[in-house]
Amino acid sequence: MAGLTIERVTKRFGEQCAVDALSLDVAPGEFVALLGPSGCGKTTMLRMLAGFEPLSEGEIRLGDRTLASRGRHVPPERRNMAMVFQSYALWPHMSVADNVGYPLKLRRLEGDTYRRRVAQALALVDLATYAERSPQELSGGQRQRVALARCLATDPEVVLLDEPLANLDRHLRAAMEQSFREFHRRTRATMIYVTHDQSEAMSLADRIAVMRGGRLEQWATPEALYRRPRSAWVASFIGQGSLLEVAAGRPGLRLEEAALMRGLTAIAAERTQPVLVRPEHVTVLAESASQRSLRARVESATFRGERYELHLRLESGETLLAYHHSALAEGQGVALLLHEGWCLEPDA
Amino acid sequence: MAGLTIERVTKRFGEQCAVDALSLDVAPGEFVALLGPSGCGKTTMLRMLAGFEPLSEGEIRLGDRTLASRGRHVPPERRNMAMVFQSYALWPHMSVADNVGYPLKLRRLEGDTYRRRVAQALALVDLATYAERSPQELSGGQRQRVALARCLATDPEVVLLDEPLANLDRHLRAAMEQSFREFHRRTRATMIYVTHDQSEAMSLADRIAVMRGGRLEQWATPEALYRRPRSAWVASFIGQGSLLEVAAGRPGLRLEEAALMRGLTAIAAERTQPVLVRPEHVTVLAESASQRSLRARVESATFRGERYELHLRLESGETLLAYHHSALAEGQGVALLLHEGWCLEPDA
Amino acid sequence: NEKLVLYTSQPNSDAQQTVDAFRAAHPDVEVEWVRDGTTQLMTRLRSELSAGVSNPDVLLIADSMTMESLKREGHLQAYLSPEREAYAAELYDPEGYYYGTKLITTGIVYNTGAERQPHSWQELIQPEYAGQVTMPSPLYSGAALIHMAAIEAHPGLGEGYYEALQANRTEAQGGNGGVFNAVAAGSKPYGIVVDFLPIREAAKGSPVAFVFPEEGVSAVTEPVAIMQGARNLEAAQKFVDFVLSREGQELVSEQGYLPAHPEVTPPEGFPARDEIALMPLDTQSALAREAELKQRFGDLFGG
Amino acid sequence: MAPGLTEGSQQRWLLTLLMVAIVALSLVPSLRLLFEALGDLAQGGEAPLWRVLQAESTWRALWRSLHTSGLGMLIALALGSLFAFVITLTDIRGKAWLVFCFMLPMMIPPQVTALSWLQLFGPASPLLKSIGMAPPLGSPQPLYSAEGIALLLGIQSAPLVFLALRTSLLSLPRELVEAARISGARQAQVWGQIILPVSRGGLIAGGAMAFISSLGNFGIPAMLGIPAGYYVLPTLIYQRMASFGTGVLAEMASLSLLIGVLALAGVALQQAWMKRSRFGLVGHSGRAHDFLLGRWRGGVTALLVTVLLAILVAPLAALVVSSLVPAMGVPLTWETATLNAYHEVVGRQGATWRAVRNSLWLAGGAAVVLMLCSLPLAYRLQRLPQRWQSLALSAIELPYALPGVVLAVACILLFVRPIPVVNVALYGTLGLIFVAYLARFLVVCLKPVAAGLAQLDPSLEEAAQLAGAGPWRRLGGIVLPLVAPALFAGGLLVFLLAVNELTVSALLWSAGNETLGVLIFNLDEGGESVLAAAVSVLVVMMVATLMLALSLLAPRLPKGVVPWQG
Ligand SMILES: Nc1ncnc2c1ncn2[C@@H]1O[C@H](COP(=O)(O)OP(=O)(O)OP(=O)(O)O)[C@@H](O)[C@H]1O
Ligand SMILES: Nc1ncnc2c1ncn2[C@@H]1O[C@H](COP(=O)(O)OP(=O)(O)OP(=O)(O)O)[C@@H](O)[C@H]1O
Ligand SMILES: [Mg+2]
Ligand SMILES: [Mg+2]
Repeated sequence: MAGLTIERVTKRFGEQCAVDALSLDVAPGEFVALLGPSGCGKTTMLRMLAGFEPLSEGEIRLGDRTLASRGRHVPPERRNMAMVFQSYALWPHMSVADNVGYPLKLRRLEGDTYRRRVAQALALVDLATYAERSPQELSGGQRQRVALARCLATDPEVVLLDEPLANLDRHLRAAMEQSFREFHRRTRATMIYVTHDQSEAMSLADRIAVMRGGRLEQWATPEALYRRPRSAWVASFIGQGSLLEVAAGRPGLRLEEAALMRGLTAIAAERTQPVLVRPEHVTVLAESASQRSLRARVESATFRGERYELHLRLESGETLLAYHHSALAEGQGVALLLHEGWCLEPDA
Repeated sequence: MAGLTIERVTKRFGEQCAVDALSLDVAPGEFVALLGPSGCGKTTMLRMLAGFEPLSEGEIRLGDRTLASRGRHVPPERRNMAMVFQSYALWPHMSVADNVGYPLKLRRLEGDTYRRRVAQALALVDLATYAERSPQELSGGQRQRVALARCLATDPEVVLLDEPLANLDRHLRAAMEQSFREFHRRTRATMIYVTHDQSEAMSLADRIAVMRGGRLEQWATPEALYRRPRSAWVASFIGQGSLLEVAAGRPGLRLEEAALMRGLTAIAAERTQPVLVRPEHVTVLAESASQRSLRARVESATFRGERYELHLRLESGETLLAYHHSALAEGQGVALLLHEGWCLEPDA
Repeated sequence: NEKLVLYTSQPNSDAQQTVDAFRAAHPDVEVEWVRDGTTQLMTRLRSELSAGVSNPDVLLIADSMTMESLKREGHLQAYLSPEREAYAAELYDPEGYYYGTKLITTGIVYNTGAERQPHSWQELIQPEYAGQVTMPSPLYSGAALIHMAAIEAHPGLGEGYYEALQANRTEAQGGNGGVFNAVAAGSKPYGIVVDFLPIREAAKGSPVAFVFPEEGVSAVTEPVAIMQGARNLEAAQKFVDFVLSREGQELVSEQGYLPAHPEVTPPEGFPARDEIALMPLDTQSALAREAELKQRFGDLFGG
Repeated sequence: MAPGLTEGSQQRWLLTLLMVAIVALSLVPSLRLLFEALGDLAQGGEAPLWRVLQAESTWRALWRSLHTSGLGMLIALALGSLFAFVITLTDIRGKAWLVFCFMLPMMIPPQVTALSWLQLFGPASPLLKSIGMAPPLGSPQPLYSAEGIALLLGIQSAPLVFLALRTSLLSLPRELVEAARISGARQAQVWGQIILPVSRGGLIAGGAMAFISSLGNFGIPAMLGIPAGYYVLPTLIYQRMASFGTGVLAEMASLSLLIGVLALAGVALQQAWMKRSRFGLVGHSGRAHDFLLGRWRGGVTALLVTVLLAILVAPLAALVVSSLVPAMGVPLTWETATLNAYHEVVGRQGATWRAVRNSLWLAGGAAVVLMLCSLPLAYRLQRLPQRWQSLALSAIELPYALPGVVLAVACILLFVRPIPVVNVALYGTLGLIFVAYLARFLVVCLKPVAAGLAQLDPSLEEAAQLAGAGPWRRLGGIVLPLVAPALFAGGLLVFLLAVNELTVSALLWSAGNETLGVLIFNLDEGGESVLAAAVSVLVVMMVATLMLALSLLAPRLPKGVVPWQG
């Protein structure tokens, strides 16, 4: 397997810059997630990797083979990649089985091997009984699974996945995630995975590239991203959390409970360092708690199954997100304990 | 506003029964979510409500107006509904603004009011600057938002939403959820919301219909569904959780910590009552914990951002899901405390 | 090898009969023939000539005006056929470039259901015939052009005749076939048309009758001629002799045309040869006036 | 390195091949004419081109050509889209038969249609006579007018619109319609505001073909225009042909240049329109219809049947009647009815059967060959830069726009000598007609395919590409099945147009190589209209049989390929 090198790749549509001087170095066999808000250029990047869009600038290399650059463009069919399209792109004139088997046929697989591989791939996505249907007779999620099966049936060097699980329920997603992991373990293919679901990205990817408006914001392991986001924007994009201003620490520093609580109670003028506080690091206490605690008022409480999400407003006017096991009334006063916080670069 | 009555509605495609004798009574202005695994018939149900598919059997009424029954079929354009399609269904020959404005034009809105409403709807989905684009020049998430804006621009009696947020990142989702709430508050329209995302369903819906293979599994408020699922299948579908067998309680009963822990340590033959234990009700302790605790071994730990998800195996061989703030090594032994459990009907 | 290439505008079956009869007389000559409407055939010939190829050996087509113009351009070669002695001098070119083979006259046809039975050209411009007459256009049909030239040259009808036709709302069709169809189908009761169509069809039962008007008829002669570059000159001359021979002329009569040979009996439905008055026509001057005639017609009837 | 290069050269090879094909087929005849038209320019003010350009009649004819073709196109659009919409998108009954009957009028020679209408509404009309409404003998005939010409041109080219539009509608994702309906759009609004604009590609393609084919049509304006003194460019050209002078060819060529320019303007306009309607449609509807006609069904059916009565049954009946009488003008009664004409044409020197065989070979061969090259050509064209694409499309459009005779002249000029290098003599063989047909009808086959391709969701092909399918593989495995309805529609149109073709073969045939069109025309011209009618009836019957036989193949062909199969 060879690594992917993306070097200052830029893609312009008219005057709009969909991808802007993006550089990434993906190790061979690495599982990479592209994460970012809607319209930030994830699909465009994927399409350039696949070879469907010419680059405006920059270079893409697979190992030491240049796939695309100013003067060169290896056509998609010679890149040995596989892709799941955001719109599925199932062939309406073929049955489900034929859709899945087409890439195998192209690799000259026939007879029993062919049938076995198709059956395996369909079983993987739990659609074995739908083999003879036509794609028009499937539900949205079933179509997406066919697209997945088609992608996973072969042994490509690079697998590109564009929101492959967006239309699946959580259980199926979990099962599919598992399939991805197994597929990855088996083939050691380099995987580039576009998703808007952070928890998916976190649990699958070796490294995550966070994009914003066509640019790379941060390129790090999931844990680093969660625990040590570079900027306020990344912090607010990844995971839940609140940004507060404290009078302590400096960018890239972790604040422990004591320092944090102290820094928060300082006067407004001194509180200039943005700090990220994750809701799981907030304990909501009864109003009459110890002196050291912060006071806040409940703005709203949203039921999230296992727990309630509380939107709190501090006395300083800042908002804070916290979890609680039971619903609290709107307007109720609470006391808080903040266990830790992460100091950020001020947002550009 | 009028309520929707769905009475023993059945839809067959060939020999397959996509929706099977489904009955629901939706109160006027209620916000209902349809939840269920991929291919369970949610989209089909929605399409029947909209009038795109004739029913095989049963009846649909809006207030006391029969929309569809054996002899009757009110065409979609006379149902005063709005819908977001799973495949967006944007009109490729119209600009984004025209797509959003089309339903308004049909309602004879013109001039300033028209422009204002379109601008509002686009601002709502954060696409104001994209008004003049054509849908082909949008990213997947942007298309979905246009579809949303189109749906929310008018004042329909019933709004049908088919996975309207599937392709959006979490922040946008949260913002959109908020828009839905506001829209709902403003118009008091009856909303039917198909989603595979439980937390979305939970936080938005007044009541949730859980479907499985075309049938209604449970029809209850989010909290009831989470806390008091009817069957093992619903329990496992909604939220995270593990099914254990205990020697205590009976279906529909909540077991407190003491009873639960006692029931779990009984001999295998006596443990016949299935009980649901949510991961948030499991505390993972150091191995050397008190006598009363259960022992287990870590099978895997998955990073989920704020915390780790632990898959544990009990000594009885059963598996249990739990959360923990830090990673534990595979194979490590732990002690557990289970705070509560919910007794289920045995699965059919 | 004895292969003769013939371009002819005779109808299919007539052409076949002519070729068959010729082959019966000269079994050693192979004939390859192309049949088409005069206009098409001439266009084809022009294209071939323009590309520098002269395909046919013999032409059996159209009218003397066409032949005259081909002769002037040097595409024909002279041959003094021994058979010419029997023919009237105005029917062939004195230098032997082309010979008329039959007389296709233009007269009046009427639907037998019509109110009147016209007998003269003059009648057609009377008010009773307003909007009732149809005719072929000289812009399309050679016979119609010659007819126009002949009428214009006729002292009794003269230059004003076509203006009068126009004033009488006479309609122009593309060709003679169209005129005949219109009259036979009854959409126009009267028409100006070549003789053989109505005579032959009337015999089959078509409700039409043909009249040789008092002032006389115009005629085209379907001349035969040998091309300048003919590859098979000997056979070509044999062919010319054959169509001019008595045997050849009998065949013309059998096919339902007025033979050019004065001694061959005309076919049934035709009056005796000497009862038909021909309006005289000077090919040379007609050719000179061609453009002017067409222009006049075009101005009068559109185009 | 190597793979990239191979890929490039393969594509280039494809491109070159196709370009050669286009040039050879389309451009060369047109260029040869241009050469002819400009050849005599040295004569200065007397050069044919100047003469033609200065003549008032030229400009009048040009305007009238535009007028009748434009109007004819509108009528074709109205008729063709009526049928396409109703049959493709609603639950009307008897679709198969409606489509079948709608395709057949293309098979009736336009002259015959014109004549039968003239008879039907003329003084001798058996129909009007029997109800006592027949106009008096010699009363003016309304069909002898620009509108009359346009009407028949429209009827003649309506199937072109129908087929082009139908393929476009077949790929209309149903969600687009549903989204409009749930928004509250009434059926009429859905048609006008969603379906029509989205299927604009097919509509424009069909309209363009209707326009171009009307522009080059000779039979109808000759039949209806000349009596009214109404000349269009093709009739003007024919009139020039009837002159004898040396400049004839140059004048014809000059006039054809004008038609060429008109056609090119049409192409440019069409491209400008198409540019805004080029969107891949995501999703592929496998569904037959979306609209329930409900209580309108009876009315709509009646409307369609009435149209069919006018455009098919009336002329066909007239044709049958005129083939059963002993001579033109004899009223058909039990006593007069006779099958003599059929005996005659069937027994006649084998000419009829020879013509049938020739025409079937020519039409079938042209249809197959054009179908084979249309797909790669359209595919390649779509990927060409816009400017080149327009040029290539224009080149292809020309031979169809030129009047048949003019194209034939160009072919004679080109092929009367053996083709240089290969030393093959095409002149005087069926091969020449075949080549001329290929040039002429390429656009008919290409247009629907190009429209279908433009509508295709590009990701479908991209998915195959990434799976490792090379260009040819994708073309065969993915693109072909998806545009198969368009491709077959094109092939069918070529067949229907070619089997009766007259104006091209009229100049190019030779003994033994006659075509059906020529046979019928010659019979007609020789005054044997009855025989001509009999042959026409036989041809219609034969083609109808062939079309029905195609239905038997339908189950083995991709869905939607045989238009009259649901
Ligand atoms: N046109 C059709 N013909 C045959 N079967 C169909 C058709 N449409 C849907 N089905 C089947 O009906 C079942 C229900 O489909 P539906 O689209 O309602 O599922 P869904 O609940 O919306 O699933 P998803 O979450 O995957 O979108 C599926 O098993 C599907 O395969
Ligand atoms: N063909 C195009 N023409 C013009 N702009 C385009 C085109 N395709 C994409 N864009 C724009 O480029 C930007 C990036 O699009 P892209 O599809 O890569 O986003 P994305 O990250 O995949 O978003 P999503 O999560 O919503 O799918 C968007 O703002 C989009 O509007
Ligand atoms: Mg995307
Ligand atoms: Mg669905």
